[in-house]
Amino acid sequence: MSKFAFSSFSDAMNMDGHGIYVWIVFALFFIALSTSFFIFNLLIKKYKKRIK
Amino acid sequence: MLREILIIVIKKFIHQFASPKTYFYQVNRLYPWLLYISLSIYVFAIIWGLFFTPKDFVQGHSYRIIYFHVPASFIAQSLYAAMAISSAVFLIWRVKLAAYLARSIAPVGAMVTFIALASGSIWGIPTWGTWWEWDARITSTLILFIMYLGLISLHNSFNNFDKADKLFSYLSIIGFVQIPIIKKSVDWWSSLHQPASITISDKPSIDPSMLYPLFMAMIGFAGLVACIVILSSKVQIYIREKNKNWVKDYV
Amino acid sequence: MENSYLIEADNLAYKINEVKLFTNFSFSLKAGEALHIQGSNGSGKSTLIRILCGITPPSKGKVSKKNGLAFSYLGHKNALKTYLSVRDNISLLGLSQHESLKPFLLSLDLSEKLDVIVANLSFGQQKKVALLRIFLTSADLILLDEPFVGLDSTSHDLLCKFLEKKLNTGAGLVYTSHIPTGISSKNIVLD
Amino acid sequence: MELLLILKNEALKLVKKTRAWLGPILIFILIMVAFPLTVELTSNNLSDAFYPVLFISILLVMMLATEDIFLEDYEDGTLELFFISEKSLSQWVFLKIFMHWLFIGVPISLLGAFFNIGANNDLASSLMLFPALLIATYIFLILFCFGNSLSLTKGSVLGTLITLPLTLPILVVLGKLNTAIIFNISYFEFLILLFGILSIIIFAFPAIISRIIKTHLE
Repeated sequence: MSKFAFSSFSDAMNMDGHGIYVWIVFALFFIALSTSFFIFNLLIKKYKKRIK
Repeated sequence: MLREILIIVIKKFIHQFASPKTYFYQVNRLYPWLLYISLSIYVFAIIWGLFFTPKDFVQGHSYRIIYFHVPASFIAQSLYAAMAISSAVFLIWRVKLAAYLARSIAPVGAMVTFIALASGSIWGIPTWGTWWEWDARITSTLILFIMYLGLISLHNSFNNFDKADKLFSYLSIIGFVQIPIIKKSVDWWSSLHQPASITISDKPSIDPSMLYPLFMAMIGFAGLVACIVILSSKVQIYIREKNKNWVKDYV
Repeated sequence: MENSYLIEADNLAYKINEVKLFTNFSFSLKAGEALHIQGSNGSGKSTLIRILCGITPPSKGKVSKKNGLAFSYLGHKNALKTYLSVRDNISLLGLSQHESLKPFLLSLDLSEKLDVIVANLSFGQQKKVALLRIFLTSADLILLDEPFVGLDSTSHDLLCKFLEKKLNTGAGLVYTSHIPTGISSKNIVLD
Repeated sequence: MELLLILKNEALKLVKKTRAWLGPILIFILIMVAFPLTVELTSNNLSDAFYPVLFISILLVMMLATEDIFLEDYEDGTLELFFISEKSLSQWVFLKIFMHWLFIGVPISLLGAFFNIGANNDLASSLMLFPALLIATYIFLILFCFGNSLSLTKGSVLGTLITLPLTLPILVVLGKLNTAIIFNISYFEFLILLFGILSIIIFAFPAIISRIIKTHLE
């Protein structure tokens, strides 16, 4: 793998100005995926209980 | 005469193999493995993509959104294709499981299309200066999102599942035929409409060191979405087969 | 040819969303026979008739008819255009040149209502206009869903007499009805 | 002959039910008349805004025209009757759409071309526009019939939501046609393209729609 692209951790955060967008998209994907998993597991529990 | 025999054989094979019961148990066994493997691949690819790849000459660091946006929009379209194929299988061979799968893919597809749309427009801010730009790819992703919504609302408005499945299948097959047409017409429209700005083409011509994490992200994301689809299909099976006894004694 | 069945159903079953409406329902109807399907509301009587007509495919079992069998069906809906006049509806159904149209119009006292818009007729009169299609049919199997609802006594007797005459001439009849009818027929109850 | 009988019956139904076809035409006229009023009378921007408004209003009117095209027959039982008589359903759908096009599509194309003269007052572009409108109205009619047949009893909102993605490529072609007519370049290719699209869906969609209606009947 190529070398670490940023000089310091703080630089990695703001990626000279564009970091804000990258991290928003990161948060968006993280939230979307985790809520999907959560919702479907919730639905499974709900319908499982209904069958019992 | 041979044709009838063939169809009967295929039908028997499909019904035996693709019965919801066998699918359910197979999937339960496969699910944990798939989840952990694809999660680790995806996390590894994102870390590699975000931190260990060089800065893009033109766009600076904002190009790193590509590791989110391109897999999402690619998976969104392939989910629609998967849905159309399982709808076709349902219509031709009357395999109930295919209808369950098609119906369970729809909400997941809508979610993936939405985050592809959002990441595409967020990516637009640094590159084009506006959050919404009628770029060909963003517009066709938006249309794809509308088609997903149309499919879900169509299926929800019928309480007779069999009727809902059939109508759902017809629309998803027609929609599938429409996707390349819409893509081409939007490209044709937007290419003359504004000077060819930086379009986020499917296969970005960037140097390989950025490509490897992209493929890994693609595979990881596909695995994760497959897990969500599996969960969604389990929900469908619980809804549809609730008074079958194999479901009762599983619960 | 005479003793062959007009219509035969073997272990029909129908279910909506895995809820069974009825299961292994079989019968065979010969010429000149009538079948009276009884059952509470929502027990699937109408669905059964629609299955026999071939509109709704059964979930299990199959319906076999004598090939080339012409049949006519009257469901809950009257199959009439409410915004058109009775005359237009008759021509839409292709009955305007039927030779015995006049006598039936007279006996159902519809003859002077030909230019009335169907929507302005009472429910019973609309039913009579819908039944015209059954009276004038040459089909040898008649399937009726609740034909007697809303009919006054004269039309009720007229319909019974007509159906009896049809049965004598070798036609088959399948009908559902809450009101007891004078027609002698095999009874099947859908619980 | 079989077809003529169906055609005659459909014509009778449509003639007597004026609101089914007069309504959409009046709405179209309303939009076309209202459009110049909303733009203050400097005729130069009237013409280049005219085409988009024309195409969108055709889209809207075709959506209204097909609202209860199948619903009416489905609800009063005539559809069941027709289904039993073993006549081919897709033929009936094809003829019904054709009749609606005759009663609604053709007058609207005429009016569109007529209003075009009013907007950018040159006869040539109106004559060029007329055949394109004829084809476009037919295509929109078929697409909206498809959407409405899917959501037969569930209201037209769902039908429109389903059909909109399908109509977008046609709107793109019409937009291109718009520039072709203004600059009078390669107009004929777009007309052939529209005609090609029409010739594909004119037979494919009625077959699909008839299967969808069968599903609804079950």
